[in-house]
Amino acid sequence: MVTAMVFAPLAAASLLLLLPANRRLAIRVVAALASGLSLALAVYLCFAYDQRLGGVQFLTRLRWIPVLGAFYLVGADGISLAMVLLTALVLFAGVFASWRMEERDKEFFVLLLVLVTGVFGVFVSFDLLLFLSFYELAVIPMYLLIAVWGSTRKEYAAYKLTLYLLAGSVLLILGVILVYFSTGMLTFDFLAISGLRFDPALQRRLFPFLFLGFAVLVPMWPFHTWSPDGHAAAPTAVSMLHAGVLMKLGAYGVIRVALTLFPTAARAWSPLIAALCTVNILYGAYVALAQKDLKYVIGYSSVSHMGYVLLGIASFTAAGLTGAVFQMFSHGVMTGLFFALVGHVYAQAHTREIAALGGLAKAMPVAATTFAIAALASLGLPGLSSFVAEVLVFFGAFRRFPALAVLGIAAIVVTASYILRTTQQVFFGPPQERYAGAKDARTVDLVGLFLLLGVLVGFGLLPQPLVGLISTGVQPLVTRMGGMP
Amino acid sequence: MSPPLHHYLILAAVLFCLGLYGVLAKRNAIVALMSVELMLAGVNLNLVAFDRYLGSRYLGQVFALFTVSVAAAEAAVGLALVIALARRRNSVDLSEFTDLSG
Amino acid sequence: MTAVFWFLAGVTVLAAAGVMALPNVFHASLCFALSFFALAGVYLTLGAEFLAAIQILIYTGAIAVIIAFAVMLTPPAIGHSNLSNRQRLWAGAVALLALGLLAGGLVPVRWPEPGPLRATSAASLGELMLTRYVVPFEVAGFILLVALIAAITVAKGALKP
Amino acid sequence: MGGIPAQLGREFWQALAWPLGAAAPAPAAPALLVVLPALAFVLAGLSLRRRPGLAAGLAIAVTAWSLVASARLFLTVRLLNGELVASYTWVAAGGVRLEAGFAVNPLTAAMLLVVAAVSLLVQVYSTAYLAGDPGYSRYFAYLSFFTAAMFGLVLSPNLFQLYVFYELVGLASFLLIGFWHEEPGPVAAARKAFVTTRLGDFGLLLGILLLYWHARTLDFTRLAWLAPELDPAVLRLVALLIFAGAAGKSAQFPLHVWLPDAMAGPTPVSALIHAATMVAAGVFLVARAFPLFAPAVAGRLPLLVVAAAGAVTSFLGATAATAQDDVKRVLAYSTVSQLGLMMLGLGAQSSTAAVFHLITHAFFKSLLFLGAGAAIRRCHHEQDIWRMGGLARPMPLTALAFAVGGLSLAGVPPLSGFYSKDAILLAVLEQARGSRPHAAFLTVGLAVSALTAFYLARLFFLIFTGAPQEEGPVSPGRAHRPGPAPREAAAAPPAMTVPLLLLAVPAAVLGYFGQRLLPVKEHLNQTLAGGTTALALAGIGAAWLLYGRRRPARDPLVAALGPVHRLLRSGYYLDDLYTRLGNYLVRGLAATLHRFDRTAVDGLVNGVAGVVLLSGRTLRRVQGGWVQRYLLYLVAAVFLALAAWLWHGLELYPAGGMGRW
Repeated sequence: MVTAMVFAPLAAASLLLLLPANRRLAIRVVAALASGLSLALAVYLCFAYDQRLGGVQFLTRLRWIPVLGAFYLVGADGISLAMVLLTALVLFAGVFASWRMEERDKEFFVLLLVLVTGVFGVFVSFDLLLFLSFYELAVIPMYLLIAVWGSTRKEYAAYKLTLYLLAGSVLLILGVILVYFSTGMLTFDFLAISGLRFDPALQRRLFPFLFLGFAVLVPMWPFHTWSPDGHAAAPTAVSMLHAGVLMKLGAYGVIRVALTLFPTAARAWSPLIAALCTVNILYGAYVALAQKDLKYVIGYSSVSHMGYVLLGIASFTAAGLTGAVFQMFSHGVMTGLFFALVGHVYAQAHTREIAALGGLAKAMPVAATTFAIAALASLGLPGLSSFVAEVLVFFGAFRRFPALAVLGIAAIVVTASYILRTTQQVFFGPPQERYAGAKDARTVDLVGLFLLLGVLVGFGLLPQPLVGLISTGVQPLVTRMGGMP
Repeated sequence: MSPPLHHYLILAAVLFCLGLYGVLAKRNAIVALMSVELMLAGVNLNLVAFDRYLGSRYLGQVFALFTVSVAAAEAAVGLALVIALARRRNSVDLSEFTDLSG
Repeated sequence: MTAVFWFLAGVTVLAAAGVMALPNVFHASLCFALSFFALAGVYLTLGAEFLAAIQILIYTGAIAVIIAFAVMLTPPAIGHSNLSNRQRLWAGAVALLALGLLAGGLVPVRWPEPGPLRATSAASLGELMLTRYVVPFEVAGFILLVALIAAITVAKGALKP
Repeated sequence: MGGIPAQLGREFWQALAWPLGAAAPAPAAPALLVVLPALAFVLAGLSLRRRPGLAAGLAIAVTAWSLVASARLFLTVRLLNGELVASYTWVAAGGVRLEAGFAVNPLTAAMLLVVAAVSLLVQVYSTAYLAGDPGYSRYFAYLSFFTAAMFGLVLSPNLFQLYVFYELVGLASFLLIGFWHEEPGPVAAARKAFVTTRLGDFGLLLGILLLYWHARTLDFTRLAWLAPELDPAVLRLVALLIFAGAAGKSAQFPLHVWLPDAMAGPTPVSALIHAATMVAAGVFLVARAFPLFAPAVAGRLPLLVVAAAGAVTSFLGATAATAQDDVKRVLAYSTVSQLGLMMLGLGAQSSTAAVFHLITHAFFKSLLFLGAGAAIRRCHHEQDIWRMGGLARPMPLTALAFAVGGLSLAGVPPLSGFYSKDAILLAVLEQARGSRPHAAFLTVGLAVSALTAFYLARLFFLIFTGAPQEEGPVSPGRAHRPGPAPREAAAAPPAMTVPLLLLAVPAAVLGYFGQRLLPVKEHLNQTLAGGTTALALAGIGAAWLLYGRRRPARDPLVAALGPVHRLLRSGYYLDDLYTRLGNYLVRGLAATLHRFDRTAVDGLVNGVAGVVLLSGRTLRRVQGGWVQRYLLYLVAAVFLALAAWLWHGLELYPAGGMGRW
């Protein structure tokens, strides 16, 4: 089941390769069907997962490279499922957001689907080598997608992004190899490795490799500058996936690998991590305030919001970790929505300069409303899922690092300031003559938009189903770390 | 009396390194391609030698066969590319192809 | 047996060196064929007759021939001169370093003694390929097909303008 | 099969029918108070965009239902003399359990009633005020949203849910202030309101976190019970933080600057949200969390801070109100001042008096706003009182209602304001025995009484008496707003006058009855009552001398007070101060950090990561595009790494890695 979900996009990608490039509708339908199938399977898995039992379920284990002790070992626990669901949602919405892609659309969809296979794979692999393979599978298409279909300094951004991510991967690969040799079992089977307790001294030496490798992707300050550039340059669907999902790979890796394997070291390092991610939160918010390009605002807001994820992780409390994963989910949905709308605005107004935009609400009321709701989610308004996430993170963080938490929470004021300023400057104010002909979001766009919107509101009003699911994944981790409730 | 295994391995290493030098230092794309084939041959020799000395039930030989077929494919595509380049640029000098300059 | 090996190994290495050193690319391609011919002999000393046969068929037969064709199809000015580029000294240094490392790492190891020399039957190889290794076999076939089509497309596209 | 949905449906209908006479108490009725307006919001916002009449009808019907339900709840609670409470787990993760539910007790039931009543009247009034506006449906959707959020806030059984709805009413306020979103003024004001109140909410959230990890519960009932056992030092901090939240929403100094600007929204909105209900939420919050403020558990400091903030705000607001020319700004500063007075009451340990004043204030202040709105509409959205005048003749009913509201607020007996204001002053007086700060507060309270009467009388005289003013050019930007045709001389339509008259009734008599209905402990103090009445009459008299007897061409106070008048007019220059502070600190810091990010962080990290090669000549050399050079680097790196590996004595072929195949 898990395997089917992971490879549905890849199968669709191969199918697309066989289709002639001028069958444009067929290409889109295949992509939409594949992403729909993945989404349906992801939803099914969330329901089929037995929360009372907990742990990793739906395991499939095949011998992959027996010589190395590497397996094709996939499964899912509460954290994986939340991330898988997020990926499927963003992919589905992303396919619809790129419906009107014109240049080399076939190759675009193929790469998009390959990328998503990698992302799905990372979330469900329980074998370190498989994990790394899927990870690279996700990173490489990103380069092409940005370099070929991007805008504003796309080569620079793609180049920078790939260098940063590969630098991160180098650390990861080194870390994984070191882990491999230090277990004495010569296996990549994560379930087996995570059963071990590593010597604290060893943990302290190995933790930085894995943590930094993933933190670059989160992105943690000061390794964040690739991300706004990447966001800004990428085409709409890629921005959605990039900010919505790819950044989560980092945080997911921190939780899944670094924290699970090296709880003692993580605990020792956590004050530093908490301090850095507080910088993330405040700094991202302040820098967002000074941006002039719409996409950069969202990009830096992501830096800020991902800081909350790390803060929740560093809190080492069940509430904080649950909040962190929930924040990953809701931030993904929210930024997906943002980038879909920014893409729409850019397509209609041909600029993303905030100062040049204004009064678009008259020409595109639906897009404006949706953007406003995403903006409200971004500033953590109750009733939308980000609020639940942030509040849980705050509860967790406040318990362990009250002073840092206060600084982090203070950012909600700055966030409100820049988000509202941006929304108002783009959509409100006097309607401008030159945008009178701009079109509102149409049916095709609405499919993705409303789906994401529904998720945002739905889990905002009734978060417990997802929170419960995530908790089952977080609980064993907290027990293992000897963290606080 | 068969020669010891490391004789074969050193022969393979020599072939590999000669090929490596060619790939790095030759201006003619065709020679560079031949050098790649030499490197592959070195690897192949390793496979066959290990197969014989470690008793791996033909795994090495089968692998070598696959390598040969892939090498053939690579040579075909590589040479086609060389010819295409030669037609377009009227040159097969690798030092002149610097379009990927960053 | 050892003497045979030494002879074949010498021919292989000298011919390979010829590929690097001969000023005329056409001569270099002939050396290339010779080197692979001798290498097929080395395979024989290892009891891999089938592989040796394949080696001769594919390399000295097919690849050497298309290389020769390629040499003739490319511009004569450089096509027939085997020049080295400006980083040849560094390249040589790196290649020597590589050789030193590989050999230095190989020699001290105590390698296992070989068992009795048995000829490989093509039949058993074929059986293996179609049973245990059938998936890689099919994949290799597919790759060959793709490469074939790709080679034709690329070369044909080049001829058009 | 179908058990849960069927039961839900049954409960829904029972609860819906309950206020209309069904005998059995329906447990879900309070929940419907939130759900129904929320549904109305969704429906009116989404599907009724092209049918404005239906949207308004739906909103009004829902609010009418809420009013009946609130009334019935109020009676039930009084009859039971207890509390209806229900609480369910909303989110539980690890050690954090957040609950949602409702609690109906006399305090909350009274608030429900006020919110429902004022909402209903304002909605009816709005049908006329906004007739013809292109955003008509949207307006009613927002109003329904506000009603839902406000009910949720009032019904909250715990501090967390209260925070949730606190933010949501903030959103409603944001949306409605910025309702005319095509004009820059309202948009900026909306943002200012939201960000400023959020500053307070930030404090509230911190208070909640601190309290939760200390007491492990946020439930009001349980907290009241637990409070004496908790650490007083922590509780003091918690109380101060909660007050920060209250100060943001209830426009207390120094966070009050957003309220006068919020008048950029439609006038009925100002009446409902920025005068009657939402701005009182801060007062309600402190009253609800009052056990945490008690001197016995948290020390004297929190209540002293509350009282001081209230007194300062009250004085600032009242003085600033005397110097404004925009009718809505006068009323806004008046609201600031009255909210300060309520806080002063809370600070004087009398939450009853504060809530009493909150309730009466809701009626007469919304009455004043609606009356002002009618006048503004009549003058084609002219808000400058110096360009109005003589409106008593064309709109006598409005003038009458406005006069009742004004007199009530001024504290003239026997109108409502008199009773509630005196209750507060009495509480302060009782505290003042033996406490010097409270003596000062009492003086402030008395001064505010006189000032209030003065500025309200000024307002009334300038708008409703004297000769009608020439119709000047309509202020730019407001030309498109709906209103009567230029030559139309008719009085306000009944949809506007009827709510005015209906509001005038409680504004007049609620004080007298409320004094009996609500558990107001304090009895009238003859001396105090006489004193405040005299002060109020003195204020009115002064205004009559200056503005009523003969209408001056321009404000005599400008010349008389000089720079002091400018100070008052600008609201003590606090706005300018904040704007500059904001520009220098926030924007400046943001810009600096942005540059820092582009140069230092980017550069440093790139450098540290060994990717300095990204730029300049090094880049040219490394990234020459010459593939063989790349390859050379790659191979050299691999073999050098290998050499390093061997150098450290590691085996190239570890025995463990070479298994038998």
